[in-house]
Amino acid sequence: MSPVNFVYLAAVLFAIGAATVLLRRNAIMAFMGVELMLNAANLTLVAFSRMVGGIEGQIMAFFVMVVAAAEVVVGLAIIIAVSRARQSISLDEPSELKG
Amino acid sequence: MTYNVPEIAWAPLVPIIVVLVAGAVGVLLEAFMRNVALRRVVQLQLSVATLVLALFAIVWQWVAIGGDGVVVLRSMIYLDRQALAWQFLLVVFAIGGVLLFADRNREGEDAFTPLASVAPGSPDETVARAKGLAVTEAFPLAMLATGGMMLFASVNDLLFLFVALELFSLPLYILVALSRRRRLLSQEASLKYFLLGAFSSAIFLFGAALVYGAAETTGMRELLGLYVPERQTLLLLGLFMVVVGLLFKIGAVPFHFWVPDAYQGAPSPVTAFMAAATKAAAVAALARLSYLVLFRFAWELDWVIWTVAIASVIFGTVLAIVQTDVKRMLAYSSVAHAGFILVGFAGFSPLALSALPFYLLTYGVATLGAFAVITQVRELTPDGAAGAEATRLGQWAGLGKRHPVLAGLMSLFLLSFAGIPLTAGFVGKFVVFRAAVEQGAWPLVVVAVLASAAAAFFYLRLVVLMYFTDAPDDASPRVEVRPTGIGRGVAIAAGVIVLVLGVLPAGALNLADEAGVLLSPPVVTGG
Amino acid sequence: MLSVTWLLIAVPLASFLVLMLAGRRADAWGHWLGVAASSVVALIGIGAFFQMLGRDAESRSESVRLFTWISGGDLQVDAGLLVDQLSLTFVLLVTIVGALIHVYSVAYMENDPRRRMFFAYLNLFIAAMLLLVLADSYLLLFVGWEGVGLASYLLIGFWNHKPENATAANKAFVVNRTGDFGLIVAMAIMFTQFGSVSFADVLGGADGASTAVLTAIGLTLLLAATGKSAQFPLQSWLGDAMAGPTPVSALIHAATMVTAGVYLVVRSGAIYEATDDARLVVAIVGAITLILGAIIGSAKDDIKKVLAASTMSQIGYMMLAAGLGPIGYIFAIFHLVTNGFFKAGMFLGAGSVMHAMKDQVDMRRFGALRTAMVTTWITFGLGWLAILGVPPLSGFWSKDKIIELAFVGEGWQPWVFGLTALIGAGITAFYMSRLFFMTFHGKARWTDEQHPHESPLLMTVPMMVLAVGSAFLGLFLAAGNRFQNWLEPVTGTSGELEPVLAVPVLITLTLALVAAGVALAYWMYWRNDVPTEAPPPSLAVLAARNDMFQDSVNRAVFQIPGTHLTRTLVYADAALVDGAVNKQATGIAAFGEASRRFQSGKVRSYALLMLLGFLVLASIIVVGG
Amino acid sequence: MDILTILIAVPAVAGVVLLTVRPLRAYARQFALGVAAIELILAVGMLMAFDRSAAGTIQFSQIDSWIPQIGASWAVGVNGIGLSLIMLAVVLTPLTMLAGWNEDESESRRAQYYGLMLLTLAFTVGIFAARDVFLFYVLFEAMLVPLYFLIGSFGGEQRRYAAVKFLIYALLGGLIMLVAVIALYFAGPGGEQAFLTANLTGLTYDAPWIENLLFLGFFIAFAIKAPIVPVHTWLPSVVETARAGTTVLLVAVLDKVGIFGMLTLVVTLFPGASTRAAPVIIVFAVFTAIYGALVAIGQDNMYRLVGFASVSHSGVMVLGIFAFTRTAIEGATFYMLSSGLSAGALFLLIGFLVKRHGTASVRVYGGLQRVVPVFAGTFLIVGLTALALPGTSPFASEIMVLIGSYEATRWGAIVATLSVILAALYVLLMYQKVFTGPTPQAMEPTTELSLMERVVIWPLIAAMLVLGFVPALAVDYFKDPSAAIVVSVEEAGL
Repeated sequence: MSPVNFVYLAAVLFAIGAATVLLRRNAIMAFMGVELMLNAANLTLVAFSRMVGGIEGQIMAFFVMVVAAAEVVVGLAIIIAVSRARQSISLDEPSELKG
Repeated sequence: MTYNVPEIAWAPLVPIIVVLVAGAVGVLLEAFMRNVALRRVVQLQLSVATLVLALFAIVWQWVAIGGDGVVVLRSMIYLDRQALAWQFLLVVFAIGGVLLFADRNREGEDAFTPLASVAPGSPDETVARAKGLAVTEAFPLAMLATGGMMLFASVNDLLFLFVALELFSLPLYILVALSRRRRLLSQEASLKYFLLGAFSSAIFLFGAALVYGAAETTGMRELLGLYVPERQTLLLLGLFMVVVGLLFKIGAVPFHFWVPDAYQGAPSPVTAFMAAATKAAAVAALARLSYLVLFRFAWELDWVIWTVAIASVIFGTVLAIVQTDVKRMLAYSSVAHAGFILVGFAGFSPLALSALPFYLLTYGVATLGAFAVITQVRELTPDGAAGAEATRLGQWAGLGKRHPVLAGLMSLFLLSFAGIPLTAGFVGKFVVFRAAVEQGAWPLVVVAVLASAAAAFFYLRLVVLMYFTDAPDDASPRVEVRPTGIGRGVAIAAGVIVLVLGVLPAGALNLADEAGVLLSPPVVTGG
Repeated sequence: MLSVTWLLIAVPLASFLVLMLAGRRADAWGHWLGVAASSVVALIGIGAFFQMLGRDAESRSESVRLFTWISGGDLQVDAGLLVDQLSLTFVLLVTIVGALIHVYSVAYMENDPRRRMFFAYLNLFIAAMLLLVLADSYLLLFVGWEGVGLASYLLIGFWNHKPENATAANKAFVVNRTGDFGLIVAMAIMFTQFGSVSFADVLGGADGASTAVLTAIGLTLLLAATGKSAQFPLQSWLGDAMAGPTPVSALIHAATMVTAGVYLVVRSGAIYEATDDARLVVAIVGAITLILGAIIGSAKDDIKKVLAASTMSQIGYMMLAAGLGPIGYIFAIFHLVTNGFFKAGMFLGAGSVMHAMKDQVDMRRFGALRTAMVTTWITFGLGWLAILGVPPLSGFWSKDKIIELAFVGEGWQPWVFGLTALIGAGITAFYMSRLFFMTFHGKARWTDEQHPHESPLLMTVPMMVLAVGSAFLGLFLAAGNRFQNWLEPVTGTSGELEPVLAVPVLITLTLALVAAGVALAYWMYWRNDVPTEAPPPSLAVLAARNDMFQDSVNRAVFQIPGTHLTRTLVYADAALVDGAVNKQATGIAAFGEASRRFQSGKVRSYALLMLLGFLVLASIIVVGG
Repeated sequence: MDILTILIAVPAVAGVVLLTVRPLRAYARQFALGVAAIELILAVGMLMAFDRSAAGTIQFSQIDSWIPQIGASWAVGVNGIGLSLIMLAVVLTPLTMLAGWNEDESESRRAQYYGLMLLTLAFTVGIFAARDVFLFYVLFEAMLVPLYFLIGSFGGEQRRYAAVKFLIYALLGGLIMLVAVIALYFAGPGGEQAFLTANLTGLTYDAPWIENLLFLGFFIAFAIKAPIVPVHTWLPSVVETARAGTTVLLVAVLDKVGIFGMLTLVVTLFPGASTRAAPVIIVFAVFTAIYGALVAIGQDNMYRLVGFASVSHSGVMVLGIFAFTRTAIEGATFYMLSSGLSAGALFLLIGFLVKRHGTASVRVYGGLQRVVPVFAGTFLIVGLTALALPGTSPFASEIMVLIGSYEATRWGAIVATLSVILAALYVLLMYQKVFTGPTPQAMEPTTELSLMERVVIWPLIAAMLVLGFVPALAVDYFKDPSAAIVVSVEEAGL
């Protein structure tokens, strides 16, 4: 199987991730969509790395994983703080800042 | 496969390392120092000392590396005076920001919640307040963010850029959530900022991955030499997505939606730091990317820059006009400023490389000063203590009569934002517009100046309120200026800088000219 | 004396300044200072006259350069005086009549608390009028020209606590300004054409200029002249100007200032010489005005307004004459001088009557004043006979000569102008006799509490002097063609002129018409009782009473559209020009409010909009790239 | 330091000191007047030292490096025109200070007012002296700040609206000019003295449209400032509400910056484009002359009336400049001075009236001549100068413009001359309504012109009369500069 197919898969995953962010009201789910986008990028990196024959892409994928992990920590912390304060994790509800 | 352990020239990295190490030490301090009051003092002193040290280090490197710059880490990090100039700016903004973080009012309250983990308005919060807790994590977070930004302004590799992006973004997300008052808003702002930030950095990353696929490298200097012409579309798409990620951080339309909400919700010292520094870091990265890579695709990308620039100045301006909250108004003004900044990129004039740092310096200093003023204008609680910041525009009425110095400084910053001559903002606008006009982008400049004439309206509205309107007698809650030592110091210092840069900018422009060079890309060919 | 001509202007000007600046302190002696100043200039004028008489006719003209006035770019104008026979004629008229009226005014204005100011203004007028006639360039003439306008404005509005007087003053100034517009344009054309506005350069260069240019200059100068001399179509202000104190009417609005237009035309003779069209228009304007003034004069009941209409009409004669060429110039000026005397005399007489009748001006309330005011009756009567042109009084020598000249020429012109002048003479006889009879003869129509009495000597002596002038000046000047010989070096000569009708025939016709006019007036206003209230007028009389509806016309053509125009503009300026700006501001604000909706506060919509923006920009790349 | 730098620095420093040093507040008036007097003495000294036979060349020139990176220099110097306008500014400033002497207000506000006045003076002198386009621009725009505060802080009800409107208008023009300034840099020789006026004169452009656009950029800014229709509406709004002293400086001196800019920057730098644009501009100028006068006639508020009158006068001046004949240009320059004196005196007098009765609406007044004859007389004389009565300096200047421009534009000159008639209407109607007719009860207690007020007004009248009879006193300073302008335009036209 040609690695280029993985790129297409990654693109699809990226789109699904983006759609999740746009469509899901649940903050956790939207956040997962972002993670999916990051991982789609990761997959792309790896796939291209394979196509090119270098290893930089694969190394970078590790970096991205680490960063994504850190992001999860921060993100969940914020979501938890919000849910504590509001007893809700709907993304639409906190909308006092507007206009 | 063999691995060459990369040779690293450590010396040029000293400023960044110092700051990041201080951040790490700060985190350790959080873990091990139990005495809140002492911890706060130590954190503050550590941060400021480190930043000042970094400042010296930058100057030392500025002298040391000369006009050409040095390779620090293979294709990842090259250091040149352009990078050092941006680092310098960032450290200056960080010093201002950190000082504002430390600012406390008469009741000993700073801008941060005593304990971020408790729910707003809960009994726990009262307890935490009573115990005199404080979120001293703000300092190490700020150091980490600063370090990340300095890196962001210096690296030459798109993926590394992503890492730096996250490094400075994540602390900011947290800082935004830490407001002492109006915590719900603060958390809401943080959540939005985080989600959109993560969203955009995913786009950025995906773009970087596509570039990797198209050029087999993510090093900016190598890109043009290595990319395969057949894959130009892929490369262009990837670069575009990277640019979008950067435009998000700059806060340009249509990627600006986080700006007003985050600016308004965040504690004002954080807003000040964030507004000044984030924009500078992002512009630094965009400048680097532009002059190493994008200029080759000027034909395609000019359209984007023009569109985004025009949209930013127009939407930023008209939206600022209808705002009723000072912080939100300044947020939209920062969107408009993003547009002015992008005007400098039109046509990729070499002049922009020196114009942009100068512009960001003027903008950042004025922003710090303006928010320093905002932190001092307070609603009074019924017992006469300083309460929340009075950010509704109407609450500023008559301030000029009661506090001429403060109001005068605020007016100065607003005039600088508006680009009135003899303030720093004018010189900044001048050099940026000059860069655009040099490349024949004068119609864009005309649009920008027309918008800035309209923008003057809302800056002046605040001046009108402060000077030409009498305060209503029965305002409830009462609004009073509660000058704080540090806040006033920062505002005055910013005011002096704004004036000096406005009247006698020759020295600073000289430095900016020297910074207007990028380490020229080595021509790398073949696979 | 010629070398100190500048004193003619300086002395009254200095007196004016002293009277203005001294304030109330000068109330006690101010009027005598005014009289002294005007007398001194009269003496200087007479001295200069005799000095000039002592020279040859050719070397009588003299220029006195005082200082460089305006030197801007190519425009070089010196403050310089031109003393020649023409200007000296005016100097004499102005200073002598002026001095007499000053004396008269001492008594006439005795009870006015602002008498000092009155004399200050009179002196200002004398200074300006003398500058007007002595100037050696159009621009300097213009200074005097506007100066007399200012003095006239001040004096008409002397009692401006009455709104109508203030309005009359404004009207006079503005209508005059309309004429001045012509003078400025004329100077602009001259400057472009000749590079100068001095008489010497312009009149000397007139030969070399194209007819079109000269016609343009001639017509614009005529516009200026019509304004100042109350000629058609700018005649409307003169009637209202009678709101000023009577000596003012005598001095400014009868004898001197209003004749400045004639002076201008005569002075610019070289230009009119070269352009038949402009000259014809001058004659037409004169003809129209002389009839118009005469008709209006026949219907008015206000004694001063009749005299004002008569002034208009007489100046119409002068204009008509001036439109006939060099010989006409001479008799225009001749008539101007005689008219200056008899008209001033009659005005002073009217003032004397008003003085006696407690400022009553309605002739229907007079009658049979002959016995009460004998001196006034005699002096007025001499003036009346003079203006009628009864030989050998002054008017006969000047006016009848103009009628004669009007019949000179070819084609339709002599018939139209001649008959107009002839008929005008008849109507003049009618309305002047009407005035005279209604005032001094017939039944007394005044009430008992009015005790008509003769005026004091200070008033009657000037009237007597003027009456003597009215009676004999014409004969004196006409004898041996004295006046003609005096002026010819300035105006030039034209050959022997033959009217289309024989001169004796014309004289007979004129006298017959005059007699008819007098007879008619006698029948209507002496023999028959004059009703104290004006009878319901026929349409013609109504028209005449209303100054031939000149104000209505002005109102309909200028004032009402003008008011509407300014109102519309004021409104448009606020609503449209300024409104557009404010609209823009509201538009921007509305746009801002609309844009606000995108910032909905919902983070998912932010993400969506970002993505949409992303796609739009991407498509821009695709399309643009 | 050179004299011009001192002339700029003295009021600037004094203004800042007055605004910031608290103890000085009690003596704000005396201090400010003293500074203005020193300034006047210095300026008179400069006038004495000025070599009139070389009025066309720049004298007292000083060129120092300022911001070499962008080609800006601290370059000051004056020719006859600049010198005259500086004199106008330094003469009017102390008089306006005196005029507001007895204003009833708190010490701090008073200090603010006089401090801002001094700052404005500094900027004004700087603008008239600037020989560097960048410096000119900077001062031109920065001056808006003190003016903005002067208008917005002191005056009537609508002052906030007026101040913002003023600023937005001025900024709009100024910012468009900024684009042209920047573009001019690239059209010029570049380098560290790129913006010196001398280095930017006589440039050749790649294409006419470039020069045309640059011209337009500068012209719009000056047209707004001058102002000419249709960008004039800020002026009536401002004069209606601002304090008389502010108005005097604004209309009598600062508006002249617009005309001055057209004369010494627009026409000098872009003679080719100026020639091309002249027919259109003349249409605007003439329209302005008539329009301003017509609208003035319909005004009830005296400040607005005089404001529109000065709009009308601006039209005449612009006509004079763009007629490109020596006579007209000298006339327009002279008119700047004359109309400055005349409008200034008129505004001051109206200010005195308003101080007595609290309104500038003519409807309220009437019959004042009987009560206060000296006031009435003074008002009338000043009014007559405004309608350009011969013998006064406005006449001499106006006639030079009208006569001088006929050659270039026959119909333009003729139509503009109509404004002479209209001027009589608006001035005399105002006088009639305020001073003649029966005296209403409320007007009876009006006080006569005070000694202080006479000291302020009468010198202005005297100056106008002297200049009216001996215009050469002023015009000699304009001859050579005007001739140079005409020559440059003619050369460009060839």
